Amino acid sequence: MSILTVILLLPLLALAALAAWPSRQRVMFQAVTIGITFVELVLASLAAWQFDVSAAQSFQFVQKVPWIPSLGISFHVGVDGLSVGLVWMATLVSFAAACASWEIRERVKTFHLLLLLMNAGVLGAFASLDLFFFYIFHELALVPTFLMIGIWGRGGQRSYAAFKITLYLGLGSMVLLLGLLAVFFLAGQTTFDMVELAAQARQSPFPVARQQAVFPLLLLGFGILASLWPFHTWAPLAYGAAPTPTAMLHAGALKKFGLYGLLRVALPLVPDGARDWMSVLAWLALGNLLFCGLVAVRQKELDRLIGYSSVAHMGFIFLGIASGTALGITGAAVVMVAHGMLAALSFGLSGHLYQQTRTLELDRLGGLLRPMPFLGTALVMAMLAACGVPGFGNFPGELLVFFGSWPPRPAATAIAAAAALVVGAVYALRAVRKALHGPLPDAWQAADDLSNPWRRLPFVLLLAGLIGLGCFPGPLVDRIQPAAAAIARPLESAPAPAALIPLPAAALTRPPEEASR
Amino acid sequence: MTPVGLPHYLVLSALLFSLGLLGVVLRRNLLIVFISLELMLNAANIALVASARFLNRIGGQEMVFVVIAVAAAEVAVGLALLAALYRQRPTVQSNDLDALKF
Amino acid sequence: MNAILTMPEMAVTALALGLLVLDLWTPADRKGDLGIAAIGGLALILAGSFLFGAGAPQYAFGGMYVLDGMALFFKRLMLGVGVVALAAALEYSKRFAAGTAEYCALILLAVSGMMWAASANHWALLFVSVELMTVTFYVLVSFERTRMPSLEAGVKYLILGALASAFLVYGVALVFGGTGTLGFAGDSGPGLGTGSVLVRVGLALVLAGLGFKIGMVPCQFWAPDVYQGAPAPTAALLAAGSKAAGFALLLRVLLEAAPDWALEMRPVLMLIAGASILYGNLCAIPQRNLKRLLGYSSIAHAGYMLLGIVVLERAGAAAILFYLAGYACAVLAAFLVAALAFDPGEPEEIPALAGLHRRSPYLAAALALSMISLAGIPPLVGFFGKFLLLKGVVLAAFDSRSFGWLAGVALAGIVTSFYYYFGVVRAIYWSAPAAERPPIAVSRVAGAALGACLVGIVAAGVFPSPLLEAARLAAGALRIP
Amino acid sequence: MQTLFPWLILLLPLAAAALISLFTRPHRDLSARLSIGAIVAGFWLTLLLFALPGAAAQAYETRIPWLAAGGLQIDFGLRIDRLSLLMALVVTAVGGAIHIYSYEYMRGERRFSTYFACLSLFTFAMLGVVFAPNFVQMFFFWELVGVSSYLLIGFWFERPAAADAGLKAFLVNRVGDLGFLLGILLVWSRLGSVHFGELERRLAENPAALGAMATVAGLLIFCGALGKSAQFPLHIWLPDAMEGPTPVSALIHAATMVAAGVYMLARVFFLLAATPHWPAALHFLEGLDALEIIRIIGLFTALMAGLIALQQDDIKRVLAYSTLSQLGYMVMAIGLGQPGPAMFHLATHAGFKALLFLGAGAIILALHHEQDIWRMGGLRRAMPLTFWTFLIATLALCAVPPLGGFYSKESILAHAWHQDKLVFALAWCGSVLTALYMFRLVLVVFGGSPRRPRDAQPHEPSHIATWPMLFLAGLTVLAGGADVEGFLAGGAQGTASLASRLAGPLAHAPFVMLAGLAATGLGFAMAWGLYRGAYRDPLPARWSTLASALRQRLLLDAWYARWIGGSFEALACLASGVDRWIIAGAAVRGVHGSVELTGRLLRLAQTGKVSTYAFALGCGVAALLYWLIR
Repeated sequence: MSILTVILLLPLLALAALAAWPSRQRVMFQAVTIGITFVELVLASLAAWQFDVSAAQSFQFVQKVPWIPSLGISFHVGVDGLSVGLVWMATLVSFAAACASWEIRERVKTFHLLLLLMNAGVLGAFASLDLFFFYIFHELALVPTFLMIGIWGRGGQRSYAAFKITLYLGLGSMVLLLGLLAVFFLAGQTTFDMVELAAQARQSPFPVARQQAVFPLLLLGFGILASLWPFHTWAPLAYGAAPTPTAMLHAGALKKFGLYGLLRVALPLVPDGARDWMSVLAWLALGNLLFCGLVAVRQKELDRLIGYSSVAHMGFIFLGIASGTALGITGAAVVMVAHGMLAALSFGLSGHLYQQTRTLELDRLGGLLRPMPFLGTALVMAMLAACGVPGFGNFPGELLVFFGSWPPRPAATAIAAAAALVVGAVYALRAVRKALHGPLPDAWQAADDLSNPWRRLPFVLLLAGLIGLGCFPGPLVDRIQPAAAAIARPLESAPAPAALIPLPAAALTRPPEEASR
Repeated sequence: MTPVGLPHYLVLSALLFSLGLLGVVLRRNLLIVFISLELMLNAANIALVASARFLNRIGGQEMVFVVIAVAAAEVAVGLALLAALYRQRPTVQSNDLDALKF
Repeated sequence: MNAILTMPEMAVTALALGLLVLDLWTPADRKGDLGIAAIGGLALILAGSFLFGAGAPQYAFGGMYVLDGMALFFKRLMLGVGVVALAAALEYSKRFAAGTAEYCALILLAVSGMMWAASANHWALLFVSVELMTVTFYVLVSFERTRMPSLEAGVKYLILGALASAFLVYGVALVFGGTGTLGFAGDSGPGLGTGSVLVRVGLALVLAGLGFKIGMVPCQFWAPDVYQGAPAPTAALLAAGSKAAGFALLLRVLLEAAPDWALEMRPVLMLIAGASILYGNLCAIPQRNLKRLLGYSSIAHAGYMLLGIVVLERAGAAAILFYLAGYACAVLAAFLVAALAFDPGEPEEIPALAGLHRRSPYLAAALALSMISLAGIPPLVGFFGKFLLLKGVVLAAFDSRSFGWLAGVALAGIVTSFYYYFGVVRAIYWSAPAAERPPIAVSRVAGAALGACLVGIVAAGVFPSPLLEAARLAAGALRIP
Repeated sequence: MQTLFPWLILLLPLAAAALISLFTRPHRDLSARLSIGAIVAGFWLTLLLFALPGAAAQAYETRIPWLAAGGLQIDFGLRIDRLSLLMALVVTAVGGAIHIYSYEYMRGERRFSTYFACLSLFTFAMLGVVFAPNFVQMFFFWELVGVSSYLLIGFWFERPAAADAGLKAFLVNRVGDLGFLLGILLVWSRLGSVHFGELERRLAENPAALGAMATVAGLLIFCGALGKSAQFPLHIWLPDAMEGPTPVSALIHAATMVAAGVYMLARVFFLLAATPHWPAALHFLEGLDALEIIRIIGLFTALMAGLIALQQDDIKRVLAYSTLSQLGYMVMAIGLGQPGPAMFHLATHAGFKALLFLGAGAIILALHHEQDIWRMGGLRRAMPLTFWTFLIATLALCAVPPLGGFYSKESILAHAWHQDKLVFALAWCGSVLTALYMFRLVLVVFGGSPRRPRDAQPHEPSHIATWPMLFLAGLTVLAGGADVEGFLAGGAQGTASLASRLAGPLAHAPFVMLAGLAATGLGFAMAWGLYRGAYRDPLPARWSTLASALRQRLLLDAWYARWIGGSFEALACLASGVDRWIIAGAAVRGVHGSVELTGRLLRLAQTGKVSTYAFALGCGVAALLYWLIR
């Protein structure tokens, strides 16, 4: 049995076992959830460690079980360089979210059942190599999200938020379903297996006209799921209203599904359809980066601000994807991993802050760095990471995105850089200024820091992940880069500038795609 | 004078059917509506019998018996239902029954 | 004579009659046992139905009656639906002054009508089986004689049902006039000659008559009113059984008997499908009554299933069969909860569900699961059904732009439906209850029936393969010329 | 050893920062010792590197792969050559002194350990900039320097002014960094590398490789220096940065970080000096080359800051504007095509400006955080050591021989004289201003009689703080003897005798030297006339318009806040309005609302009346029939 299957089965088995457990023993549920997610984290780290970098383009830890043979659907899991990082990130975020669930005090059992379900969905979406399961696993999280926001959410708008996210994501996934079905037909109705589909698309590309009809569906579907501008308004609203673990898991891991899907499904299978849309996507990415960045500047509540900032960050990933270069796509994948940890960290911290102050209105907060040194420092670091400061995981990713997308689109890249460097700094540091700096209002004199080391643990882990990735992006990039190059190859209509100029020998000795084939 | 053929019967049955339909749509008295429905069934019977006669197929006539039997059952149940309704609420106007709407 | 083939129907009918006879000797406080006996009997028949293999079609009564894979699939489905409906009836009939046995017997008769319909290969059998269902339903709908909504629903079902029957029978007469035969197959092999105007008009009237059963536009008006007014078990049977029977007949008529005509009518059928989806989903948005909401949603689901018909292929038929099974599980569960969660005489308002999760976590989870399955969210069975249906439409959309529009309408409808289905879930889980209400005790029979539905919802969603294979096998039996 | 030492120099401060913030935070002394130890060790190691035979002669690199993807290869490495060694020496020497000084200055601080962690982080980042062998690594540390500066300016985060100043500094720097990043991208896309050595080689092989974007690329990269070295128009953050603790101002905002821009320009000088060429869209600028623009900006900054410094009353702000002005000189030197004198001035300036700040810090501490010079006065007797060191530094700043500042500044002026007489004339005016505002400061602060409450008895800081001041004073005095230009030019050391070097300016450009001395003398005379024994500033009374303009920093800050800040806010407002009312409102809620409304209207068809239903059914069937037999 593949290690990935074990990772996927764990939460589901735990779910079944816990469902039968009497709901009075509250501590039990959190303990089991934390334990399960921790084991997942360990296993995923093991997988990431054992991952054979020299064959990063092919799928590893593969397991294939026929599921619906008549439709060519099988339970097929495996990771390549692109997804191994995402799976690891998802387990880390899940663990952190499980740790953060101590704030839930009512209906504990239901909450943890839903959390485990969501966790299984997130991991399954990244580990699946079958379109059908890929889709199903993502959808597993839809209902838990709705219920969690509705039952344990905060603020007067939680009901509206729960409905908005559910309907919006429902719309996105239905559009996506049509697109996936269309891909299934393009490939001759024989299989939903992504590996086979990709091989088929490589050997005999689908008719261009058909590709052009299908790609918009995929783009719209995945785009809505990943809060592509202008389909983003669900995200800040829902994350602001969601309980902390949900926001962490959803914003951190689940939202990457749409982007991962673009990379895993849309670009490799319908590259000719994609090429025409890349410039549109690049400008929409600017909608995320610049527009949502500017909106974030005007937010009056910390969680909304983080929500918009998280939407803005999606812009990097879209920009990287739209670049169509191996560099840009690698960068996009690195940002996905980094932003997963960052979003979980930011929402986790703001959630704890809310527990202490019962408000996240920036005008009412202030000076909280003094009573809450740990939380404050962590939040400062999160905000610095959000504005792309080196040393945090976002920096190498954003850098690669810029390097990748500059040659095909200098103008868009320049605007994106402006949005990232300046607008990003404005909203991130303004949040720090208003919430943590300045005089401390009397009301929060006694605000309680994260005094318990166990409660600090998830944040410490996330920060360590961010800093580790920021300082040593090499291992992740080495894993992603061959897969990214394979995705980019059919897309590159014009030769990259590096090809025009003799490269240093070091760069030439490792042609990524041929070597690993 | 042309001999009476199948089309004539069919037109007759269509007319009867339409009259029945009009009765169902336009009349408000539930009993009249019910009678109109019976009229429609009988229009079908005419068409069946005539077709059977002209096509020399016995099936149509068999079918008529079935229809008559079913109509009888329908009337039995229907009238009982109307009676039960009248016991609860002394009206036979169909438009009085509009508590379930929208 | 192959009358042995009709054993299941006969057995169900006999069970119904036996029940009525036994009722005469049963003391008032033991009436419940009769219901349990009926459930047991029906379950036995269901088990017995597996003795029949789905081999080549077998005919009885001179070809009037056919037993093929599809008929068998529908019969098993209807028997299953009957079992759950009986369980619901047993629970629900506690609020009747008298008549448990009659109610159960009528349900059994309706089930037998549906089973006959599944095997109909002749207009006469079609008509009789439809009428057996319809007339029984007149009584079943208005069974709560002292409750005005039940009576009103009964009268509406009576008038409109009779009207639809009139259309049906007149259509049959015209088809007979055009072809000279009452069998579905013409004289020369399968399929009717559909050249003459008489046949085409007649088939249109038949379509209207059957459309009433499935609740499609423009014959859909009765559904919300009747679902709302009828006793919950009746409504369950209407939604799960009567609709299935309607689709069984529709598949037979459109795909087996008159495929040319169906091809000609394809644009209209597409229009009807789209209109049903939109009508049902849009009107359901503002609903406050759970049963009425399910009535509207049943219109929408009829529209979804018509998507399987308009592609005019076996795959579409298989999708419908799968969908019907999944829909039956979900909607039966929903009506079971509706039968259990409300006090006698209380209108089934959705806001009154507030606090259900505390009164009975089991019922809450069941209703939520059924709503989510109806909404079509994975991994529940409702999703896989929609997946299959959409698969057909998307394939067709590659060749015809209008199917693209249809897919878009279906998509819009599905997303719209999230709104009201999740509204029910909200009411269950986090609306504030107006007053604290006592916990609900769920009897063992009802609990087991509900559990069976839930297992169906989840298992057929996660492991759709067996059911899908059965549906494909059944659809494979369709004799599409 | 040649590779180990630089790694140690770079990583020791990082290790100190990590250890402090993770483990030793509760132990104040230990934390401070770790931090101080790291930088002092770095200082000695740097000296050893100088002393190692051949270490300074030959440039070499050590690197490990950091990131490689799709034709982009970025290494993490160290480039050790004369330029980086000189800069590392400046950073560790001045930095070490200031670390030690901080131990005294910050003694009462609650977040003492955190302070030292930040300081070590800064040292690490700064050394990273110094040793960076490629653009990306430089950008990496460039940003990190900005972050540590942000953290240290806002160290007293509870004071709104300090928190705001940190924010402002970071943001303004970010604007410059944007240009820097775009410049890097542009250069990479044209030359296919980010490595300095590789770039230089490729540009030497094919001087036209940058094509039409040559000048633009140079100017974009200069933008980075514009921000970090606080040149006009991005200078506005530096005076506000004085809200930070005084040692921080000394280290970061006077000696090292602000000099990073100049260092970076010297490092990538080969790019700036590329053949001027403009893209077609900017054709009207043809003929103007990048260095010319850099020269103009440097000169303008030098003059403008000198003027503004005349009317500042806060002791640290005077010094801040003075820093701006001197940075302007350095940038101007780069613009004159002379990175050597620029680096020389950078080195000497680091020493004496840090010394000035430490002196100011001592005064501020002695006067219980009083920073207004008009409330000081007469400190010469109370704090003699501070006075003398301050005076030495002032003289060095005013280019009085034989102090270090004299040689570096004369060198710049001499080059200006040789290239462009107008530039020289204006730079000379700047020298006058320098002497004027510095002697104004000295006279007002140390001269006259005390103007403070009787009970306050200012006294010298303890030894821990005075030793660094004396060390820096010694450096200032001796710096003139160092042949920095010759060292950078790669000439063998010690070719010219010390004496000939000391007399160099007189020999090479006697007129410039004399003119420079005259400027200093003129400035001193004016200050003497105006401020000797003055109790308040006489200028506002005489030239009120000018004085008030200078006091309001030539209205630039207000103008920026109003127009740039205002238009940014307006843009953000517009975006959030569109987001709220059009996307989330009209579009999303509109769809939702219209669907719901349609549903509400549609269900009105369900009248509840049987006749309606029958009618609709009949109509439907009729329509069906019509379609069928039409």
